[in-house]
Amino acid sequence: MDILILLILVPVLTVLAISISRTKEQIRMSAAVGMGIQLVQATYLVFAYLAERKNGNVDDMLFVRSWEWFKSFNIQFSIGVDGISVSLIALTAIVIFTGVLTSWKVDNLSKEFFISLIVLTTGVFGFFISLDLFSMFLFFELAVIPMYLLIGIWGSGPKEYAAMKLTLMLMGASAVLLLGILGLYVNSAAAPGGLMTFNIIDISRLNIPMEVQRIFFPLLFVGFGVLGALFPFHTWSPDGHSSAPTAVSMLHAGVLMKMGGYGCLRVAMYLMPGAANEMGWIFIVLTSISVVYGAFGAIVQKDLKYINAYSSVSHCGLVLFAILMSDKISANGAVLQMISHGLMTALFFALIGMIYERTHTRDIRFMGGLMKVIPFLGVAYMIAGLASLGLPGLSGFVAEMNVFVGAFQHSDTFHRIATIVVCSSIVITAVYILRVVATLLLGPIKNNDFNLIKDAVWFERATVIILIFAIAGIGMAPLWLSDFISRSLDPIILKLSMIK
Amino acid sequence: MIEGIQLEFFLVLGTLVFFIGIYGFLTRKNLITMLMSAELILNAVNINFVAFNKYLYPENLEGQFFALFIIAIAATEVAVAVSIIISLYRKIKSIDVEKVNELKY
Amino acid sequence: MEQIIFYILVSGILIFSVLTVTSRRILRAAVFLLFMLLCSAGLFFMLDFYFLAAVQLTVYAGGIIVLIIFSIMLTSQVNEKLEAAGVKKSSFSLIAAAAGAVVCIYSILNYSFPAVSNGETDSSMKNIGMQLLSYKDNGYVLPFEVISILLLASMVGAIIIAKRDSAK
Amino acid sequence: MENFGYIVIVPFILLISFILIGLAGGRFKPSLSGIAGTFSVFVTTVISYITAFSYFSGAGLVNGVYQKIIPYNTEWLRFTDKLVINMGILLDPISVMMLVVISTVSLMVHIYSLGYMKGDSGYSRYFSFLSLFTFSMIGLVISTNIFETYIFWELVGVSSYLLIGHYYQKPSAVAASKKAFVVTRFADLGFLIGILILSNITGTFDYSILTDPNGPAIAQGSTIAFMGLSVMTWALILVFMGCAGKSAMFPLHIWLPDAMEGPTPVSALIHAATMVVAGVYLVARLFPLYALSAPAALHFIGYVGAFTSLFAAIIACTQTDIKRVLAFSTISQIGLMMLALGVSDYGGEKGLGYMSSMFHLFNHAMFKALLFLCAGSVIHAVHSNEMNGMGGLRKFMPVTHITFLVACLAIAGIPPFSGFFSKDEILVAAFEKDFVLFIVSMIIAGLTAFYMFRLYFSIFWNKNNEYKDSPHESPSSMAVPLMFLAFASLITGFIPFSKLVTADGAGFETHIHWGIAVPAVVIALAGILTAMALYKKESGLPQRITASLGSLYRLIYKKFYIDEIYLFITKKIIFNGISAPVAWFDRKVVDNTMNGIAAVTNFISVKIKSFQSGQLQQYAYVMVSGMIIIILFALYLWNK
Amino acid sequence: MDFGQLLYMRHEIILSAIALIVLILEISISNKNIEKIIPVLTVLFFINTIAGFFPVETGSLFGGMYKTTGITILMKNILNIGVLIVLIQSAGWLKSNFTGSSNIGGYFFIVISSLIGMDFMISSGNFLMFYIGIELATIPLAALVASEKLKERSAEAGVKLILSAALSSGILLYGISLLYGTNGSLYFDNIASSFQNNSLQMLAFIFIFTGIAFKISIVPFHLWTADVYEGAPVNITSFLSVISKGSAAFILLILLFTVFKGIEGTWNSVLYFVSVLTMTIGNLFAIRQKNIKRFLAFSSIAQAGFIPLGIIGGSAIGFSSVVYFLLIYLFSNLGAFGVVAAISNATGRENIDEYNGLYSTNKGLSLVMMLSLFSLAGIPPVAGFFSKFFLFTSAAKQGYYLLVFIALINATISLYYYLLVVKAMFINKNEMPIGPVKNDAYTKLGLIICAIGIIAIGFAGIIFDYINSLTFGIK
Repeated sequence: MDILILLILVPVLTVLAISISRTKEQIRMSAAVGMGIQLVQATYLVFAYLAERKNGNVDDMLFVRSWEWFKSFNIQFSIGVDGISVSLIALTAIVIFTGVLTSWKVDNLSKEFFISLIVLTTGVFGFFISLDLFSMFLFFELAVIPMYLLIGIWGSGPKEYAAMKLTLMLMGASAVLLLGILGLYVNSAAAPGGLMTFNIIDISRLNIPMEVQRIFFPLLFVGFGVLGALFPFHTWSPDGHSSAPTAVSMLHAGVLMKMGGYGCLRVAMYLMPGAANEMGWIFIVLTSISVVYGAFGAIVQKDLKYINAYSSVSHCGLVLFAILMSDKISANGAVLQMISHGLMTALFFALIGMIYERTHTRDIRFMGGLMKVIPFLGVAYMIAGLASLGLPGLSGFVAEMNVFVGAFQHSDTFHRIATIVVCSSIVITAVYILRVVATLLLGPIKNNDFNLIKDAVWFERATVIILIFAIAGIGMAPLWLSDFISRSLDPIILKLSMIK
Repeated sequence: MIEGIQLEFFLVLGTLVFFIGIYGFLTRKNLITMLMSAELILNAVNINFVAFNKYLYPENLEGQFFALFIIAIAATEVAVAVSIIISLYRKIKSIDVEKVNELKY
Repeated sequence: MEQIIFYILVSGILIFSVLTVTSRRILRAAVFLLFMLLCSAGLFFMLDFYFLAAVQLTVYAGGIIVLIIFSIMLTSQVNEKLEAAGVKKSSFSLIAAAAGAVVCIYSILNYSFPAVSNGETDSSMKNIGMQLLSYKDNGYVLPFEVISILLLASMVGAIIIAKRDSAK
Repeated sequence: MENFGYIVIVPFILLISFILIGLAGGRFKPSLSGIAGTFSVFVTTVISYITAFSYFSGAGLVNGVYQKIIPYNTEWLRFTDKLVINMGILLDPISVMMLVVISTVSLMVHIYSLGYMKGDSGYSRYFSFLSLFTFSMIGLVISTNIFETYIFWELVGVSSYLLIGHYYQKPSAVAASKKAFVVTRFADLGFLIGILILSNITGTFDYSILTDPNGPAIAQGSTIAFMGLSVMTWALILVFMGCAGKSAMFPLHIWLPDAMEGPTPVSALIHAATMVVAGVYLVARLFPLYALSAPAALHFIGYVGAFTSLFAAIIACTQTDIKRVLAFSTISQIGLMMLALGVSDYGGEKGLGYMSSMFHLFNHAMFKALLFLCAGSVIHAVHSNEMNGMGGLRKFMPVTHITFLVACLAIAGIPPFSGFFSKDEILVAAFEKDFVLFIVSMIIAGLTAFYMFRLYFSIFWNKNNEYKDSPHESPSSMAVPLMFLAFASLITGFIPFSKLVTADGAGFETHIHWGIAVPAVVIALAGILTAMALYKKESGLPQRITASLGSLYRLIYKKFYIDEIYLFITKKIIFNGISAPVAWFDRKVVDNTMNGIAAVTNFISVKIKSFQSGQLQQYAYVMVSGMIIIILFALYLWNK
Repeated sequence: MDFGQLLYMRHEIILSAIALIVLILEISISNKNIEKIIPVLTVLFFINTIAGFFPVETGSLFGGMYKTTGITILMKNILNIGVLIVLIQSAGWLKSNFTGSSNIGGYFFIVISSLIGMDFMISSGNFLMFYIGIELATIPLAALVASEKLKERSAEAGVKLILSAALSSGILLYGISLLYGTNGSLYFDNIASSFQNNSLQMLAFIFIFTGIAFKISIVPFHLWTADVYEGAPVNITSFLSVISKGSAAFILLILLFTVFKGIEGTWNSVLYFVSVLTMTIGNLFAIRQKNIKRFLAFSSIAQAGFIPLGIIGGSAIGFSSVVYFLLIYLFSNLGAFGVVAAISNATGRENIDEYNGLYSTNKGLSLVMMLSLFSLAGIPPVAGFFSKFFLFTSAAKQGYYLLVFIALINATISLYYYLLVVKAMFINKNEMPIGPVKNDAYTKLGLIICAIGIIAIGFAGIIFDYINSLTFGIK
């Protein structure tokens, strides 16, 4: 059976398995096994992809399959992957697997929790393998909506407000997005009166008229951009992340926000290169603001999750920024940043969740000196922080450098200034990361109750180790991943550069 | 056909009666008088149908038949409406339309 | 002569219509409605639609008005004076109705109807009967049948509502 | 030419040592970690010495010019075909020299730490981070391209951060580590942008292309201009910004004094001998580029160095914390090295400044490490950093006393100690190039001698303090490194540096310029004598002098309030001026806009509820008038 | 006349037969045993539903008074399915709570005859048939609406329905009379061929449109909806909201695409106008509803606002999209009303607040409710997503991007209030949640059918393609 289909099928089967499970143990195990299989599959996919490339397959997309779905609208269910999607699929598999591990102790309605979580994942996997805008959009929304329940039921703090806000903003974005997709569809007939199509590959062969692009490019970019926390549509992120349960924050910041970046690259930029070149500057300004603004916003936050949420705004802003540079190096950097940020932020949220379970607060003002009592988590938090501020040897550095070097390939003043502004975020990032690390982990222990807390248990350790392993792996030997991705960027960059 | 009377005359008559009926429907405070206004409206339509039939399309009797069926249906409508109004009256002891406002907003 | 009768009927229709919707005494309103229906029946007579006029007299005047008067008897005192509608309500309604009438009449008068046909109308009872039971073009057997279902269903409906009280 | 491939062992053994100690550290006996770390550095040292010996003894020499040898180079990350980050090893005179410096000092510090850190709860962690630092520092100096340098530059920064924050439960240590990291990070931003510009105009990261005097990079350099200076100049100034951060040049020096919160051996290793000279090293590494295509930048460096040096020397005279005195002394000496680079030219004898800078770097590493280790020894003994709490220690700690004196003499430039030789070359170079800088360096020489001996006399002479538990000499594991380094300070001056380490690789002859050396020594002696007069015996004189200086003294003592200015910028401007408003703006404006949309919808929803009044006639009215409106609307459209 | 041709109208004939059987059973069975007719009639109706799907030729009868095409048969089948579900869902209510068990037969008779009216309406070839059909579909229903025992709200709802309906049918008739005057015939075919572009015909169209829009509850003709829905018994409400509305939408489609094709420009702009109004007003009112039935009423108004998206521009694929939308709307809304009915009939609670914590006691009901609401909101993977998507696509294909955008905004707003109900059921805590509701087999069956429909119809691309094959050439 087709590997890509299995990627969707396995989560669905997992959901079924969970729904017929009776005990908590069975539920957890089904989820873990299902997502474990998913991880294995993702790994297999990476190697299958490499093998296929090695055999000299130079198609843009591999493992392409297509089924007739709604013939009247010429909608097919088309799937296929390239280096970008494969790497993001691998990321998703890692994050969801660790997410399930982190959720080991979810007791309240655990069946529903895992079902929602895995439905969400199905959406993400489906999104990344879709080659058809219709199914892509379907999976996009499928990934967003379980979030409502996940935050609303299992969240903390003002969870209902946050859940509603997040859902509405993202669904509002998807409304804008849908309009963009429809605009593409309507203008996708190869010849006047010909069949319209949702197929990305088919559309990419066309030259959509500029006046059409001018209308729909911003729609598509904003539509996806909201999920990528584009300023000023990012406010769902702090509230949503801070209220969400751990695994959901991990998935959401780790994977869902990447869908925004992926969509911007694969749909907005790829299919509408003309407008991307012409109107890119608006979004470059916005994303530059995102990057710096998010970082500044993070400095004064007091809640660990808020800090991380703002940090995500900043980092995901960098992804969009890099994509807008329409340069191969920075696009490569964008994808690397997606993966890097995905892993890192998943690690962050996992750790925050674990710390929260122990201290019952996320307010850094009440914490301090935790390194002494929970050295494992402390060190892991520090590593995550260092990855976040772009320490060489960890994944963040590789991504950021690609972005900066790529962005600097533009020799005009506007791009340069934007790049320098964005670069400056590395300092601000250092400030807030060190601030958190210092207040949270270092210094004297502020609360005597903290002396009693215990360090990580096995599933927590497993989560942390898997993620750190991935982060360090990418950071130490980035070349293979970078090569893995960069070949797939060629068609996109080619299309963008032809316009210039 | 009546000598010297033009079609438009009938139509204006029909329209006037129609809107008088509507005016009544909008202003009468009693449910039954509202129903009577509705009958006015139907009758206005009948006048229209008959006039058209007679003046323009006398070959067929479409207008006349339509009017016939309208009368029949008006009867059923009144029957059902009256029964409902009476049952309402038994509950709230009033048929003032302004008091029929339990359901709102 | 015809014209004079016609004008009398027309003014009867209009006057009684207005009285129907303005009379403060509900029973009088019903009677005015009856007169209005009679006038329009007269109109139908003048246009040679005898059958229709007859039906108008029997069903409307005979059936519906009686029904209405009964229900009036059941629900209110005969001498009870109705409250007049509020000024605001009636003036707004008047504006709406007048605006509608103006628009419609304007459109009607601006429309050039096809030349008046001199074809003969065969509105004899026989013809009406034939058409009512015909299933060909301009045959009305199907509506005739369907309306029977409607009558039946309305009856059942009315019974359901009425029956409830007996169940109580 | 010899194949130096075996050097690959060096970074690997250090990295492995870091990871092993780091992961397994908690599980074994702490001393095992120390021994493992020391062993790996010992291996490093041995290999470094072998390398240095074989390199300078001819393996690196072709036609009288020391070559750049790249024994190992592998692709790590590829941007484009040309812009590639390689991980590799570059051997040339300065990197080999640095190998020796780093491994020597590191080994000494390791040995010293075995004793100094005994009983510390973070013993393994400490050695693990030391390995990490040594790994990064060695990686930094043997980088083959500027991006590799940048990578290790960051790693060095982070290991410094970790080590400064070793006593992480002490808030001041945490704050100091944070400060060090952020300040250098800020400087690195300049470095990074510099790299970006540099790579953009030259199309490469590779040192062998960048610094090839006849290569394309230098030729292209000065073509495009921006705000009066060539882009290359801007790029190099930005790169220097990074150097200034690491090497604590004014105004980015503020982190270094605070960094003394770390364990003293760490200060010796990182904040005296190795990391802080990375800036000097990087300028030297890019020297052909500076000298040939952006002399303006080089000038700038010279003046920054001179100013910093003077500035720090003045402050050093007033500080009372012995480690802070040493820290400012370090800043001052590094400024001197920068000055030397700034007055240098490329090629042959004109490269005297370059050579003297490297020479001084080398010597300074030895005697400054020695000073710090001695200070550590003293602090170990009296459990205080404050000068006031010391005095008369010469009787209790003879070894420390003697070695400290050697180091002081070396730094003061008294022959035949090593400092004399390198400082003399610097003065000569400055004299030949720029008289102002020469005068400044003379003043610095005097001040240096003064504050060092102020320190010396305050610690070992002066009053005889009553100590609670009488101070005693440090254990041998601490004493041995002191003696070794003292020995080094004695002899390294005689190394014929001009033959070995020069800007273009070709050696030249130098000899002592007595015309400059004599006045310099006299000035130094004057400084020493002043210090002796003031501080040898306990007297009220220093207080009286400081009192008479009044606010000027306070100004200097408070380090010219630079810290306060920074604090103002960070606390008031960044935190309260930018971040807090941003956070406020985000919550109140952006977020409320989004919430406002929802609120408006709700508001309308409440407002229009009266439409659904429950009144049947109103419904009918809406229906009829709605219909009429639609009719009018359609008529309007139809008429159009 | 070939009596074989009567098969064209097999839907109506079978239904009439069933209606007759109802009457006979009603008379012949004693009051005690009257409940037993429920399964019999349900099975009969099920057979009718199946029979509707057998392919039979299409054509016209009675001199054009009656005509069927593939698409009208499909519409009738859709209505059949809907009524079948309504009947199944109402079984429990009939047994327990109706105006006395003796009215079970009356209930069946009225529902079925109302359906007959709709079928005739959809199949009409003449405005007379259309008018009779629409009245047959409305008047008896008013009686059912008013039939709730001891509830004055029920009678009030009945009064509001019948009087508004009287007004609207008056308006409709006036329009028909004008159309007769200007086009000289009442047969659809003749009218369609004799359109000129003049204001009186346009006027006639708007009058007729008003009459139909009233039934679909399009703003500004919607105000009766909420009151009637709230006041009526739940099962009748679901019939009104789905079957009545659906049938009216079907006939609107047919009229616009056949009779009024000649004045497409006019109805495009009118539809644009009312579509925006309907979606927006419906949503704004729905946001702050407390009663679940009233809430669903406004939601169904907002849903009706989406219908014009497919009609506008007059494309065949838009036609298919509307039919598809209504099919899915049928399942979704019946699912939602089914749950409301189950709870209301068992506990009498109808406030959204009282649904707090429902999931903790009634998992199945909450899940079906959630599915239905998500389907109404257009959330994948349930069917509502597909139908909305296709409506939007059809409108976008005609170039109505702004309309699509407004519709999308409204869809987002609608998501908000649907989520409020989901929130009540799943998230809100409640000390005293509605206790576990014991559902009989009928209710369960009804809900399961809806759930399956909601989940499956969307993915089955073949259904849409089938509809589209029927509408092919409608333009």
